[in-house]
Amino acid sequence: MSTVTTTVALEHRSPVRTLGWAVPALVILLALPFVVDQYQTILLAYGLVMGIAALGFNLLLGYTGLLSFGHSAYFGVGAYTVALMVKYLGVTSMELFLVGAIVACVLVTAVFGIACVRYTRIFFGILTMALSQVLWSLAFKFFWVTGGTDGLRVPTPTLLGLVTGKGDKIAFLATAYYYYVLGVFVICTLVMWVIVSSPFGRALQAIRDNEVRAEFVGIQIRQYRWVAFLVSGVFTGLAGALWVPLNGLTTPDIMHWTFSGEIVFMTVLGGFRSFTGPIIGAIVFNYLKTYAVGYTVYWQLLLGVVLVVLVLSLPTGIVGTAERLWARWRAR
Amino acid sequence: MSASVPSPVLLETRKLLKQFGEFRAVDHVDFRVQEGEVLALIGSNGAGKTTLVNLISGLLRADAGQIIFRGADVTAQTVHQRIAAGIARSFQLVNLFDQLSALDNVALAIFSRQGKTRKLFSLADADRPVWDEAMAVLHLFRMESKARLSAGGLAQGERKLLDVAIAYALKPRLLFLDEPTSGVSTREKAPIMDTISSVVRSERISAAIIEHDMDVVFSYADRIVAMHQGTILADGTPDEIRRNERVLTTLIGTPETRG
Amino acid sequence: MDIVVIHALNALLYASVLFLIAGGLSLIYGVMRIVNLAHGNLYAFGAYVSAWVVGLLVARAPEGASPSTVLLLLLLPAGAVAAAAFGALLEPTLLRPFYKRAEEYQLLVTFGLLMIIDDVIRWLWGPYPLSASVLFENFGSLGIGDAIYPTYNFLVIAVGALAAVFLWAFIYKTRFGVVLRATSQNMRMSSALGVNVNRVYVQAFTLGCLMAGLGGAIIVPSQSAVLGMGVDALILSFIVVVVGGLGSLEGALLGALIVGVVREAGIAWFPEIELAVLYLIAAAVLLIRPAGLFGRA
Amino acid sequence: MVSQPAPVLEVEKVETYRGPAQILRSVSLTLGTGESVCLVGRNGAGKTTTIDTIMGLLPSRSGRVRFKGQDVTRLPAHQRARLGIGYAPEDCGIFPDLSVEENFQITAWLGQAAAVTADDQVFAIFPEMKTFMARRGLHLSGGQKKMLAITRALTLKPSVLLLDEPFEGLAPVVVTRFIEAVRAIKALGVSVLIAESHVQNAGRIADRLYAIDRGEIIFAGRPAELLGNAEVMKTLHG
Amino acid sequence: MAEVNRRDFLTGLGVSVGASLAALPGLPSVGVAHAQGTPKGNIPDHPYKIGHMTFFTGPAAVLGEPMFKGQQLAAEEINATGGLLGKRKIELLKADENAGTDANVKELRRLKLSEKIDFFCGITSSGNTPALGPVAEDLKCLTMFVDGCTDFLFDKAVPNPHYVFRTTNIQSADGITTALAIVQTWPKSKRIAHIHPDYSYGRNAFDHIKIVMKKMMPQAEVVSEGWPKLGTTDFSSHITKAISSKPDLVVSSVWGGDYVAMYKQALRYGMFQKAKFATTLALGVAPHALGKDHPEGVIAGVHSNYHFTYPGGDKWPLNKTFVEKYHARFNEYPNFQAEGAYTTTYMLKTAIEKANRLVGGWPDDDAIIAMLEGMMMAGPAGYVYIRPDNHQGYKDAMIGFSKNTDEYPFPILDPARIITIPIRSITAPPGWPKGEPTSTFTWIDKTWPTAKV
Repeated sequence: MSTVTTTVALEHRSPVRTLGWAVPALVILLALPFVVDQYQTILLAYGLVMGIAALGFNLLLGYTGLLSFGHSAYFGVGAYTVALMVKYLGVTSMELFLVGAIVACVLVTAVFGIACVRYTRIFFGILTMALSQVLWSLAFKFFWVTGGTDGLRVPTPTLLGLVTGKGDKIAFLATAYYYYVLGVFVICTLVMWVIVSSPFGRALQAIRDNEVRAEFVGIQIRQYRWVAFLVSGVFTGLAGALWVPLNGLTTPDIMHWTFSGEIVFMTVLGGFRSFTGPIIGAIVFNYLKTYAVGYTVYWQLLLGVVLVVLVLSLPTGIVGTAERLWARWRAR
Repeated sequence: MSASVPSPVLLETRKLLKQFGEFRAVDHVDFRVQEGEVLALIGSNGAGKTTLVNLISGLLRADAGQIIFRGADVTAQTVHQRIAAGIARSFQLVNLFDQLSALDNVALAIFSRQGKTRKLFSLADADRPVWDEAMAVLHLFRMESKARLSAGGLAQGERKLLDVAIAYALKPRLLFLDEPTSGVSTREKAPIMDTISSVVRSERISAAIIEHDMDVVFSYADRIVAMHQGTILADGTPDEIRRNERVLTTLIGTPETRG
Repeated sequence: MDIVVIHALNALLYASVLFLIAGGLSLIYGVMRIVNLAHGNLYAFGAYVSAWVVGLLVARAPEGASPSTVLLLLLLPAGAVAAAAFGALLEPTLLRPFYKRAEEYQLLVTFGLLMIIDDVIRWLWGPYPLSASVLFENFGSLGIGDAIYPTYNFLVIAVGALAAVFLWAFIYKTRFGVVLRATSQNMRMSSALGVNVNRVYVQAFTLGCLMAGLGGAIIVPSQSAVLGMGVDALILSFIVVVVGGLGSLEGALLGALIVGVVREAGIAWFPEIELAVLYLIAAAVLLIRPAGLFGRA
Repeated sequence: MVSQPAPVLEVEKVETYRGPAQILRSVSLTLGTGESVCLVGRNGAGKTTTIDTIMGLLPSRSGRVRFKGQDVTRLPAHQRARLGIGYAPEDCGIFPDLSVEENFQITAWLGQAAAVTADDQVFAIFPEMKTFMARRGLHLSGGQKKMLAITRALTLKPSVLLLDEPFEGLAPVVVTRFIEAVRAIKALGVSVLIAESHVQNAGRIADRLYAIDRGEIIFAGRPAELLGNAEVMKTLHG
Repeated sequence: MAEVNRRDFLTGLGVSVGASLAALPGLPSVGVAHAQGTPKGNIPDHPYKIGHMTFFTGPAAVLGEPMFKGQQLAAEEINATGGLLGKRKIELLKADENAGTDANVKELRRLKLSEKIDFFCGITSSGNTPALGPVAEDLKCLTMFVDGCTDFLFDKAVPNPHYVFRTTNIQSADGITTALAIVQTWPKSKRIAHIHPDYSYGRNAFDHIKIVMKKMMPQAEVVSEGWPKLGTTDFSSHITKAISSKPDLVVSSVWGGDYVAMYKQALRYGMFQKAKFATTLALGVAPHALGKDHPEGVIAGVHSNYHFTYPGGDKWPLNKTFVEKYHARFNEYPNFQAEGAYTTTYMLKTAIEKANRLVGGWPDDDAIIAMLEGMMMAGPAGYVYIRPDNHQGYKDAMIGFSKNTDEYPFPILDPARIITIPIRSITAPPGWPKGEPTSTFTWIDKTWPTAKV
């Protein structure tokens, strides 16, 4: 007798059911600044920003099956675009920042993408890493443009041409900017959800599962990978642009490959086999790292142990594990 | 039988050549498929059957010769273009999207056929006609009960059928099936072939089946092409092939050796 | 002219150490197809252990007297041995469960290891740099024309060259080398011929770590062991193996020489883009020959 | 049934999967001491999977494999090799960067066999091998690879030799040469299990035959019996 | 610009060799010996929380650890007498600066908003103060940076500080002091090779050395530049490059573990035989880290701030007792960071006491800030003055020459040849317009005369 386990594919969820958890989640996110203190709100804003980055990253890892070890580059391109727009153009409008970051990321990812999508697996990872290190070293060395290791400062931007952060910056970050980030986050999540749920998204998953077969249902693999690379980079770049005002400045640290490692870390922490995994992972990782740094000088050790234990025992990440437990609980 | 009335030629190869080093896997082969026929490609291991299909479907590039499909030279075309022209195939070792559901596997082919996989901003799930069609395809292949299961978890026979269903969903004019029953148990063999055969015949799709199993070959094919060492050894109806001495000696074994 | 010689020697010095690190990385990849992101930290570990052992001996020495150079030299490889032992412990416990899993998990687990080892080193030896400079000092300098050059650096270059020769002989001329190459070329067939693949993996990994540790041990007298040296070394050895070809020892040697020369030239003549040039070389090689100059795709 | 010598290898109701797909369905077979047995079947029937399962390269989900009475079902491949199961795969498994000599010596250097010398009896099987000892595995022709694979497996001094498609891709004249070689190996006292897709070839060398199709053994008996069995022959068609 | 005689100009600046401090009467000074009167009003007794962020890990921990220890020593002393205003014990919260600038920003926010610290202190990297200064202002967090001395902080990042102060000398003073010492010692040098770490500190030192050279040694030219990355331990290439340019003088601002590796390699490459050598920070970081093989007689900078042997104990007891206490507590000699953090803590204490005397009760931050602005205080290193306009601490810059003595197992500054420069002579005065790369740079460029060759 066949002992093959038949598993139900998890890809289809009716929009209604998705809304079933998305709406309460959004309500909580909207209400939170009224409940928790400013610091927690700002921290959550960081988490949401990284959520966007991880969401973009996961379009490649989770949906296209490409492990990039160079996404710090696109995060950095977004962040530095904003900083350079401030430095050279005197722009303060957040919307212009976002547009600028998107344009810059499209240009960079389009070029990098042409090179990278020719490869898969480890070579893809190394190539993305090498290219990101090129950008890192430029940011590091061309200090008269980029400020070198000091980085570039970015003042509080003007949101929607209305709200400025003059005066109490903390209050600005914890309210107006938080909601702005939340707004962009919701839009990004929706857009990404549409993309992965689109026929294009399905095509990416097909490429991930079986490159040859995908070609034989008429999908031009490299072109699709390139588009995915572009979208992925732009999302991460957008996150970089949102992150700069929150942080106040950008330094080459965010271009370094170890930051790419953190993006991979958070995505796997949440679970790269599900749509929400990277978001959850980014938020949790943000808390994890912040509190680890705050409470012990051995924060790297702590994070490393978490990562190794995670990969050893919970390869499906937080969301995957939760889903499994939930399914088991329901089955009883 | 359709053999009496010559149908128009759908696909033709002219002096098609593929070499691997010194070895000529396909050696100047002239091969034809006519509209609406079900054809079987037979031959021993290494005879060049799969290589021929790989050349026509675009997985491999020909070293010389031409491939003419519906009057157009497709020799230099990409896989994508050939599929658009109407050439589809399945694989001997099943090739599925294991993490997607059976329904998704088929729907993907439909989306691709309709050019919708280029759309980033539309919900695949909301496209009812595609899902209805995908369900209909699964129904044709008697797999609608498996629609929601992930392809990776299906039984071997079901995977074989799904592989063909994906190719079928591309609405090809010409369908290559590379050993559709290999790897499945004897019991499942006939139902699978019945299903496939009824689908292609009812849709009047030309099909070329690579097959080892003589039962399958003789009961389902209109015409049989036998290959040997990269060339075509014989071409004819099942009855002709059954009586062909060369085929018998090289492929099935002569009465002498049986003794 | 003398200066050109010195520059060339500097490039060789750098290449020697890089070859030791990258050669180990490449060897490990070649045999078990794992890219070990923690490899640089094993180099750092070797450096720390050697510096620590030398430091202990110097501290124990009677007032005013310095322990003999020979004794110190004999102790120096302690770092290599320690790194090898560490590797022998790591492979079966943490890496073996991942051979059959997707590459992303392998990379992540070694990335986690990278973070862990970094902090373990700090926990063991504190934040201050550790030095074994007494050896470097004892060797003095040699005159080359008008210039002088640290004698100890010749030793480093010699060790690098010897390691290359030894490794070549080991891989191509010994029984174990044949078994190792066989396993890396066809793991299944090797096991069907009686090769205990698990054991070969431990041995290869240990050897790779030994090389990294030796790199650290040999360099620590002339430089010092500092926190963060592992990550820097890793990224440079990445460039080396990418240029030379992942999994190829000849490639690691050539790659190390290229990186050594380019870095030296970069510092001397185009300091602005010295770093970027190295990464650009790696990216360019990947674009033209994804498997590297010596690699097989 | 024919009388059989004492079995050196017994495969009992083995079920093996590759990924999610079941390949072997309750396969049982035996190999007697000094016997040559062929496993015939077409491509994808399960021959290679059977050989791999016996060698320990693929785990079976159920059933057992016994070698000289010892249950080896859970032993890893290298231990089975050391116990005396030799193996030459279909693709020959030649180490491309190793010289022919090194390809040989690997077993000796693992301490399972004495170093192979030129006058060793394993060379008597394919004396022509001496002419290309220094060549790298990469540069061998198909036939040379086959010779090397078989001779290399013999350096283990195995009691059982597993040959997967040893005649594949060989010219008919060479096939005859190889069939003689297998007879010579048998004469050394080695039991041989051969996976073969051509019934004619199998008939020329097998003491007994198993026919496999779709992962099931559909026939067991003498070559003559198989050739007379139209039903099975039709399934095998070659 | 008018040409002047080099020697006259140096004298005019107040550059002096071997001078020592004299105590000014009536100024507050560090140490518990200066007992305050009974505090006025009601003083709460919950701890006063100080967040101390510095490098506990990474190569810069050689600077960071002593900084924390300096504050720890002061806090222990103050707590032993009951705490601030006799009531509030100081509680120190450690934070690692090495987590990266971005994590530091987050951490400062956490400390203030979540841990509710009263006071933020520390910071070593000049890359971090411009990042954290504005954040501290945003958070309305009373902050005294010990180091992170970049001019950029108060030139640009926080041009109008309210909550943020800094106590050790401004970065430009480092390069200028070293350059003036060179002018004083080797005025005829022509070919100058530079080796600086590739980040803002190194570039700042390079800029200011160059501008002083341009004015005082116009014959000098830069013949080689080396920019090793921070954390580099292999200087072979940079040393070779410097030597190959055949310099009279090599100038470097490489520091810490990097410097130890560099000088040891430079010894073996014979760099010190071929050229004179001047550094900005050689003896400042960890005095005990250098060996007696360190060349003698080179210009050895101490970040223009402090070396534990100066001012000498016979002339300046404050330093003597500080060094003794520090050594007794930590079994090492203090560096300028330790002294800086120690003095900073006492400045805070003094400001709190003065504010208490004025307003009674526990003073709010604004009252403390008012007391800090313009404060002049005697510390182990001499007098420190907080300029009210830019909240920057100023003390007379110092530098010297390395010398081996029998007293210590490592080189110290030659006590007979300490060079001191009044700080007001080498910084842009209040009201000087902000300039590029620093205000002091443009001030020198525009106002200093050029020396006659």
